[in-house]
Amino acid sequence: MGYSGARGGLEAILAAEDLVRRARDQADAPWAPTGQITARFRLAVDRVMGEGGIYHEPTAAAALRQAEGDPLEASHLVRAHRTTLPRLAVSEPTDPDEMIVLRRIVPAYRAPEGPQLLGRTTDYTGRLLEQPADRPEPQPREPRDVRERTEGQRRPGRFLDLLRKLDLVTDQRRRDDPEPVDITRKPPRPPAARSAVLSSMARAETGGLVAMWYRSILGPDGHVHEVTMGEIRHGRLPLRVRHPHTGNPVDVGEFRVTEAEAIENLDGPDEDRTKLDVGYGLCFGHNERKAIAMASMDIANRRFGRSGPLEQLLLLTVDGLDSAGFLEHLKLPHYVTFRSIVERKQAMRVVAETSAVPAVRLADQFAKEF
Amino acid sequence: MPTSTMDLVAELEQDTSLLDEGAKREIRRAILTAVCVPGYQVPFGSREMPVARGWGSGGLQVTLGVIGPTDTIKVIDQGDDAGVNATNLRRMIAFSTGAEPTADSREATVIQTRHRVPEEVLSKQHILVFQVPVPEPLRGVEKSVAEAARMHAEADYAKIWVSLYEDLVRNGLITKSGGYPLLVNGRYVMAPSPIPRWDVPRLHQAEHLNLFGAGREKKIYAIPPHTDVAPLAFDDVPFEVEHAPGARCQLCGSDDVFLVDAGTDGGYVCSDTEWCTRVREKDADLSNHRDHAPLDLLPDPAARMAQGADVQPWVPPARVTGGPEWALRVTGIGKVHGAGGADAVAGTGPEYGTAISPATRAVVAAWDVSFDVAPGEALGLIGESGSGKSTVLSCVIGDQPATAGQVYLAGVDDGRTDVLRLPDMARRKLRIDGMAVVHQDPAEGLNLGVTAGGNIAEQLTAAGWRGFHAIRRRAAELLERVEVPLSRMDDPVRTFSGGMRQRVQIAKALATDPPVLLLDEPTTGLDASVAAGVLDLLRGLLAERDVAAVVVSHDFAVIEALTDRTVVMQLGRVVEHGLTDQLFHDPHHPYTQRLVAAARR
Amino acid sequence: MASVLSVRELRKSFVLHTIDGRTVSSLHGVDLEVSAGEHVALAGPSGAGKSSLLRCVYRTYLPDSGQVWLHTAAGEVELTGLPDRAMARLRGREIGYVSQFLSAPPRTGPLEVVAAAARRRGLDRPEAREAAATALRRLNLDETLWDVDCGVLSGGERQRVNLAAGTVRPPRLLLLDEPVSALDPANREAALDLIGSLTAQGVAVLAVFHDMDAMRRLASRVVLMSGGLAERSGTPDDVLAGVA
Amino acid sequence: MTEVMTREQRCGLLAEAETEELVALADECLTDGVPLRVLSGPEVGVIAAQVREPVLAERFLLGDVLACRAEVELAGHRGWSIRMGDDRAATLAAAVLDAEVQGARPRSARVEQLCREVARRRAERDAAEWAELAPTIVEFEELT
Repeated sequence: MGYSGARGGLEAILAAEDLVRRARDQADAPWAPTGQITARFRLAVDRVMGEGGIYHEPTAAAALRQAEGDPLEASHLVRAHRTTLPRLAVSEPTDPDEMIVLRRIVPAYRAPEGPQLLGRTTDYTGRLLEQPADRPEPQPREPRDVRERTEGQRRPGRFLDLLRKLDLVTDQRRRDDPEPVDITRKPPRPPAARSAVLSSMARAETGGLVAMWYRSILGPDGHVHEVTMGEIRHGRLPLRVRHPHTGNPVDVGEFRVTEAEAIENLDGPDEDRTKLDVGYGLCFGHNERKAIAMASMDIANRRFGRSGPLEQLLLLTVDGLDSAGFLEHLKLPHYVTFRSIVERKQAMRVVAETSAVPAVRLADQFAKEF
Repeated sequence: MPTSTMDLVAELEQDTSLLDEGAKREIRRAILTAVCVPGYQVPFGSREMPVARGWGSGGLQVTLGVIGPTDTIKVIDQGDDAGVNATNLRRMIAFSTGAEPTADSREATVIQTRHRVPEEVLSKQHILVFQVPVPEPLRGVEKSVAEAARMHAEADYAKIWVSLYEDLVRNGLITKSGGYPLLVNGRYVMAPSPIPRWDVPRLHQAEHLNLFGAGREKKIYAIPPHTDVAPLAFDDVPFEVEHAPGARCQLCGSDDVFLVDAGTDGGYVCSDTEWCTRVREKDADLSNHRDHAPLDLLPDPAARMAQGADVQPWVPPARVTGGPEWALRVTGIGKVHGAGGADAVAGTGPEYGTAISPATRAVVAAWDVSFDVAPGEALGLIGESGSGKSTVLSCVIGDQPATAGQVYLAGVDDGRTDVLRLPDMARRKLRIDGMAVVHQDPAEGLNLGVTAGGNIAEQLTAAGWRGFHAIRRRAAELLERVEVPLSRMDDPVRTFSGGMRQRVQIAKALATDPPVLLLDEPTTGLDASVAAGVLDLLRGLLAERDVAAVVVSHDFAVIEALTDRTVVMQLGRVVEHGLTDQLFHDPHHPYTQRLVAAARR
Repeated sequence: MASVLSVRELRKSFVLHTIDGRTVSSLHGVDLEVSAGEHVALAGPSGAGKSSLLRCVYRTYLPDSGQVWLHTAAGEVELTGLPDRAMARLRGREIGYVSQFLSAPPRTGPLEVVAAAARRRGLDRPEAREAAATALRRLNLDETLWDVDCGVLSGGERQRVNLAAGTVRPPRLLLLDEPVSALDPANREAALDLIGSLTAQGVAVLAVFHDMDAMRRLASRVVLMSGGLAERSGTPDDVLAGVA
Repeated sequence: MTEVMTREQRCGLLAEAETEELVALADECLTDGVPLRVLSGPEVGVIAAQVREPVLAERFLLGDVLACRAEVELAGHRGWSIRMGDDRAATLAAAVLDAEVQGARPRSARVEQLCREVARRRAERDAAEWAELAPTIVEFEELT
């Protein structure tokens, strides 16, 4: 039996882990059950579902709790969990027109087809900090006469379809129906199909995608217009799979998504400048910021992705696990590489001390021969 | 027979491991590909692991892909079994796979490592799995992922050679530290994760299998046993490993191991803690270890630049003769931007006064343009901007695909093969020593951040030159010839004036003595006096080496100064051709007469 | 003596598209013969077509019709229909053209200009420099000027460089267009001597001179041109008697 | 709701039923000692949510939805179920109920009744939801 070293590290790791568990789980406060988190921290849960790339509220809530509220760490827990799971099926292609809307606004049009439905939002409420000591008393509600929901209210007509009717938008609908790229199985590298870019954005870190959008508008290397939003929706889509015995579609349930349409004013030399184009954003849960950034970047990618660095940026730099993981690896020991760097610095000094300026010396060596 | 759903569910446990079986199969397939193509980065569907990307998620996936319950696993970080990352990974791997953990390399079958190759000489029982943060060796010289992929595919590694050249020029030695770029099996350049240079020789013709996993970047690659691994280095400047004169391990006294700082007082200890302990316990094969230590590669400042004096000037090989009379022949080149292709051409051209197709609205930038050029001859292509001359040139170069036409080079298959039909890679190679280009904007033909000598080195290394001193000698000769002072040879081109940049671009184009030279507005944008000097230089150079040149310009003075024959283009068509002085003194076509009148004004 | 140049029915006119498409006629069917070792001078008033004829032979002008035959060692070549590349090559080797003005590229020295001409006529680099030096010396060009930019030379100096380039390793056919117009008397003598010696070497010379003395002294034969036609041909004395 | 329920409709409604009611009814189905074979699962995994976006009509994968699937054989009849989430008991129970109906076994009607109950609850929930949402509509003056 030979060497069996390895001391030191393990005890420290276990102690650090224990410190987290005790401080978090045994804190002097009531336990936060999963239901508590999904009800009170809905948007954080939705964000973790989107960035983690897996739709299940209780899983995301548990991850948030374990991650002490760090959404990126929670997404990591969710993704690592997903790695252990088999893929049961790929759903039938969902048509977003089937969405039952919970919120739907059309900024570009005063009175579109269907309602301007604000839904659950504090967009139009003053951001005044409330600090209630306890659960606020429920406000009494006026009973209102609500008529039955019409089909137009459940599934209002899409603003894009109105633009199409007005012949204001270039029709680029594809007939060849390419298979979508699965970025979780095949790493997307530029040049990539648009489906890979859309998937990449759908599970991007929200802040990273928003920063990329903002940079594209204000950054020195950006060339994207501040687009007009055609429509923003939050609602439920059916999840549909083929029944293995009958081959017919089965509705398994519904998942909530946020959808955005961005309207771009075409002005490029090779573009039809009499028309508009539309970018598309869709992500899990209620996350309007991400859907809007995604819609804008979809149109930017289609216009400028290949001619500049944008496609590579969207495919390779917006994933939170990638960027944060790389950042965090800097915390690991690096004394071997550091030693290697220092050795070269010392060698350079020796060169500098033993010869004047090396570059000139080299050039001069040949200069004499001419 | 169970009668309760709950009992049944309790009975039917679902398998939980870190990686589902489908993912493992995928990883094994990627590993097999990697072993078959040593050094090639195989993309794989990297899964998220319970460790951060960058904390060994790639290495972990590879390990989980190859390991089984009968294996023995050792994990080290910086050479140390007790490192925090190593500890974390080891317990996770052992827990989820049932493999036996060990710290003894001799017992291990799989060793996952971060930044080191163990000092123990590994054998065929070992699989060494590296955690790789950045798998792309070209990232430092090429940020575009698509372009880097192309460079690998075409073995186009000139840029990384230039970075070594620049390093030597600027610092007098190669300063690249860990993660030194390696040429594997003579084909792919590979990043060996940031292992120290000390470990590099131990990958060459090794007995063990090396697997590299980059989780965040979703790549797996390999160095199989008995594979050639060579650090990129010029033939005449030796590769060096780390060394501190007189350094020994404070604990075991070894001086033939990779040492790291022991503390803040200046001493050293082994980075490989297992080896250090075993040396102290007299449980190590010291002589076998010493045989494998890279002591022949310790830095020797005297040897670095020693071979410079013996370099002989390069004599270009004699031009092949006996083929066709011309060196370059262009037939029927056409370029249509937009719909319709050849069908868009009708109704365009000088007689219709438009280049826009009435049928499809496509722009017919050039159509039916033919010419040839013989060695020692210069042909002018003149016309106003928009006449299509630059389009024709860029089609000939291959910067844009031609809609119609063929291009033949006497140097390629004796002029029998249409080079436009060659694969992209072969066409790009032609630019190195078959058909060089001088662009109007020196920034297009040069890397402005690189020195004048480095720019020439790019062309030469692309053509296969590997002698640092031979490259420097050739670069100096060329710069001398184009009248760039040698004192500027090691300055970045960005610090040069426009005329000087153009001279460097010309020197670069001529570096490999190409038989054909294409010049696109070579003096446009330069002051008149500077332009005159460049023209003068070009004329001399063309005559000297019997180059076949095509000169595109809107300026009759340039065409007159450089060419014997000229083709006049208007609205995408050739309207007239002739001897250059004849076109200037006796132009026939109304368009040529207008050009001449304008030039005389 | 063997004919070197035969011009047959040569016609040339210019269509001026930039000036409302007007046509200007220059040559109306010229016939001319120059033999090896013969110096033919073209005489006549300005506008008679003398320079046009030289340029048509050299293909700086492209004739409308007619033929220009050059009799070379390899056989007869018709110049008006010769492909551009072949014409360009023939010019360097077989035909010299010395105009009134030096069109030397900037920043090139006299020695280089003349040596380049010699190289085009088949000499290798050292031989060409040697021949160029001899030619410049013969025309009394100060050696200190040999490497300066031709752009800074005086008119007379340039004309000598030009003449040296045209006569170094003399071509089969030499076309001279006012080659000594800017020279002072002493240098003019040397230049005329040089030109005179060419015929002795068997060069066929077709020349336009401004002054009658030069013509009388050098020409074996004078062709009088008028209105784009070769009107008369004869000895200098015969032809020039009527003109002057 | 009196029209005939298809198997797909039944599967969809069972996927939405509560765990307790599914397990209770499935346990009832098993009381007669009928042979039950679990063919697969109940297995927690994911369903990739595929969307056809409306601009270019291109499909892309939005992400994964956590789901559970099971397949059983009850008295020679196969039952299958899939539902969102990770509730393995509910999934297995739903597969048993599916097989019960496929085999036209004694509790088929009870299963259909459960499905109709789920459908009723869904309609109720929908109405309640609309009662909450409808007041958030921005009402513009009618243009006449």
